[in-house]
Amino acid sequence: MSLVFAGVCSHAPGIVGRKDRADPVLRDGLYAAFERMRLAIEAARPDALVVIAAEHFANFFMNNMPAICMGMGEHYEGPIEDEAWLGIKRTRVPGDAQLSKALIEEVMNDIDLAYAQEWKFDHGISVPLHFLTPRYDLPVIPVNINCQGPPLIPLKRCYEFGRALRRACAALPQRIAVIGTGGISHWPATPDSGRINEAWDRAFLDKFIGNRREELLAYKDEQTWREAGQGGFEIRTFIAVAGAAEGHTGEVWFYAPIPIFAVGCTIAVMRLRHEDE
Amino acid sequence: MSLVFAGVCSHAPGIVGRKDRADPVLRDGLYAAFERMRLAIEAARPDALVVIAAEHFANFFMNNMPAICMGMGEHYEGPIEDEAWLGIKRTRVPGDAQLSKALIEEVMNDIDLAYAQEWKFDHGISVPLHFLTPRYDLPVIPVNINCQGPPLIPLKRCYEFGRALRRACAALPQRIAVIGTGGISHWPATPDSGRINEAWDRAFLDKFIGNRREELLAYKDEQTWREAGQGGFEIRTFIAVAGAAEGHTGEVWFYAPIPIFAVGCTIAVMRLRHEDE
Amino acid sequence: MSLYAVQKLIYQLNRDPRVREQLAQDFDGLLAQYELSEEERNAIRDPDIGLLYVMGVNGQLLMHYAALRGFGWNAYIEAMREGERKYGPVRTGLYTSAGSRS
Amino acid sequence: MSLYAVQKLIYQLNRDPRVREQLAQDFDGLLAQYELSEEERNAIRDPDIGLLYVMGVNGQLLMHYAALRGFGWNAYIEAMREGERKYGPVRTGLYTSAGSRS
Ligand SMILES: [Fe+3]
Ligand SMILES: [Fe+3]
Repeated sequence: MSLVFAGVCSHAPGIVGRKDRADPVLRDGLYAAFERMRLAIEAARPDALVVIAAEHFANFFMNNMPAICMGMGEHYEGPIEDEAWLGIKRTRVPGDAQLSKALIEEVMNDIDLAYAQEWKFDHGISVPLHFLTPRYDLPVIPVNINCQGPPLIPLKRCYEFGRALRRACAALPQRIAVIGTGGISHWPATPDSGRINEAWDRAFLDKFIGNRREELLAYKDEQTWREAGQGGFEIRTFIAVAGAAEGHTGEVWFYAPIPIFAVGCTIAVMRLRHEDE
Repeated sequence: MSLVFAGVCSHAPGIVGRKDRADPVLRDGLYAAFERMRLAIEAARPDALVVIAAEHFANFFMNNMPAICMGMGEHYEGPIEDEAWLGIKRTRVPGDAQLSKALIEEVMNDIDLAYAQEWKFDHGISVPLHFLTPRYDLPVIPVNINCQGPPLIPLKRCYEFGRALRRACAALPQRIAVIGTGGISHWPATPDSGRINEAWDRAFLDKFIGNRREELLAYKDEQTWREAGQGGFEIRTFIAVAGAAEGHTGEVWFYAPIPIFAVGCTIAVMRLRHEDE
Repeated sequence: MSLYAVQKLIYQLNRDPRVREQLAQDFDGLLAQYELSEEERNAIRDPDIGLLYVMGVNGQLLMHYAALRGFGWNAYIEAMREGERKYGPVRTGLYTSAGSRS
Repeated sequence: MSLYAVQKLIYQLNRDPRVREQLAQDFDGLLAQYELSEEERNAIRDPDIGLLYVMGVNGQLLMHYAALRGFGWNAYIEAMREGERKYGPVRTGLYTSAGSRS
């Protein structure tokens, strides 16, 4: 198996951009968890990092909205946001076009991917990379799951995408790390911005680290919208990671609602190397 | 079953644009077959016509290349080509956004569709419509299968798309007609433009009208490229129609190589209403 | 009816400097390129951020347009609240389902 | 290496009148916006349709660029043949597999 790491993390722009306005104890706890994740990825010695994110109209619009798109560029740019506002400098991030192509060809046996030979990262990818590959020295392969413009891909297909990605990794010689970024409950860019449903988040995370497929796929968008906001649609990225880590469980390394970051900040990692089910 | 018609036809720009330069006997035979198809569609009383085409960089490029995309517009425009060159006047074509949305939501249970709320038709759609809905009074729902920029979707997924489309039609009250447009063997826009492999075409059409799934899915792009040109990749649209008509066979209403049209001109229709297998 | 066109214009303003330039130099000419109703055209021109929100414009698009037109974060949030008071609940798009507010 | 950039520029020229205008008014400025090698830049500027074909530019893109630069259909076909004679077989893209010609 050449999938060597699987985890999830938050990507809210406030995490870096508004870091001085957060409770320092919570913030430092989150940052420490990001650092622990960085070291865990490093220890897994990946050749590339697949980032399954949910972007916010950076590259994709309803004139051609892919359910799932994978990057096939030699390099990428980001973040698109104002550098001072996001707290992250714009940079070029290395890709691996050959590896992307090999992954896309494998995954296409089961999942009808769009592909993109260029890609501008927004905070959905740039915030995680800021913590996890701060020197931008690990090739990144971006993936987007449409969580913004309905019709949205059903959750079961997100899980299937994860499984297909795992099979593709197994078929290739490279060592590949994957992270999902997004959610969990939040109401970004709406009058309810800052609201967080901690109970909902903890219940979801419990199902996620237990990798309880049926329970994960039982969520319905209508209910998610009511209880977890439209930002809750981003659970699709977590569910894809659960699919990639099928048969494995994980643990939550950090969870805390941080209102100024407008999301329940999350770091969770699947234990891939120890068959524990 | 609310899929009420399934057929395939050629879409080469020369069919209208260079009509005066073709052998009149062959041309008139082709035109008569298009007219027969138009009447057959009309007799099926569809509420909408789904056109599964393979476009040529009109809307989609490798910056976001969907494997399969379905239109969700209230209307569309086309053709994008020079009106005099193509022999077709630019016009607005009615869509049905609500029906599109319903189809997309159903199909997404199995196929990871991109969707597009606007779409400019090129000859891949405009040439068939010129013959089949000449008054542009039937709502059209365009579908594109990427046959231009590898990695291309595997043939088996095209067949699965057709099956999913059929299931979606069955789940909806509307009566829906579907046509695939493209190929078969041809070498458009290359030094071999005008070449046609009639034996290859006839063998393929035999498998198509027999709806012999295994034989259809056994084609390999590498071999197709050698024997049928890169234009042969457009068999994906025919295979999707075969999937939509699974369990049914059909007949070829017209086939003739017409070199000035640069393709083996084809009209073939599946017999949906008579279970014949 | 033409929420798509409203969002497309805002998306392009967010992503394409050439379209932003056109807004600065020939706003009416820019608006004329999109199939907009009178109400939509006015809401974009004013701008009436609250009305755009009620029309169903996705916040991930709208917040950038609000910033472009000089709305700070708090003013943006307040404009959406004001929009709901003035025009009623969101009409279509992602935010139409009934939801309780904290 | 940057076939993608070559094709992107040609795609945009085919589809976007504003990019065509820039070609007419400031060709070098337009070329500078794309990550092109010297060979690619020259092939586009000349234009060397045969070399663009050998580089792997998809014919569904290239034929429109050839027309834009004044090549009639026969001249376009002949330019591709001449390109193969001068530069050898197509290097990458859709047309690289060995195939017999009629
Ligand atoms: Fe997000
Ligand atoms: Fe074609």
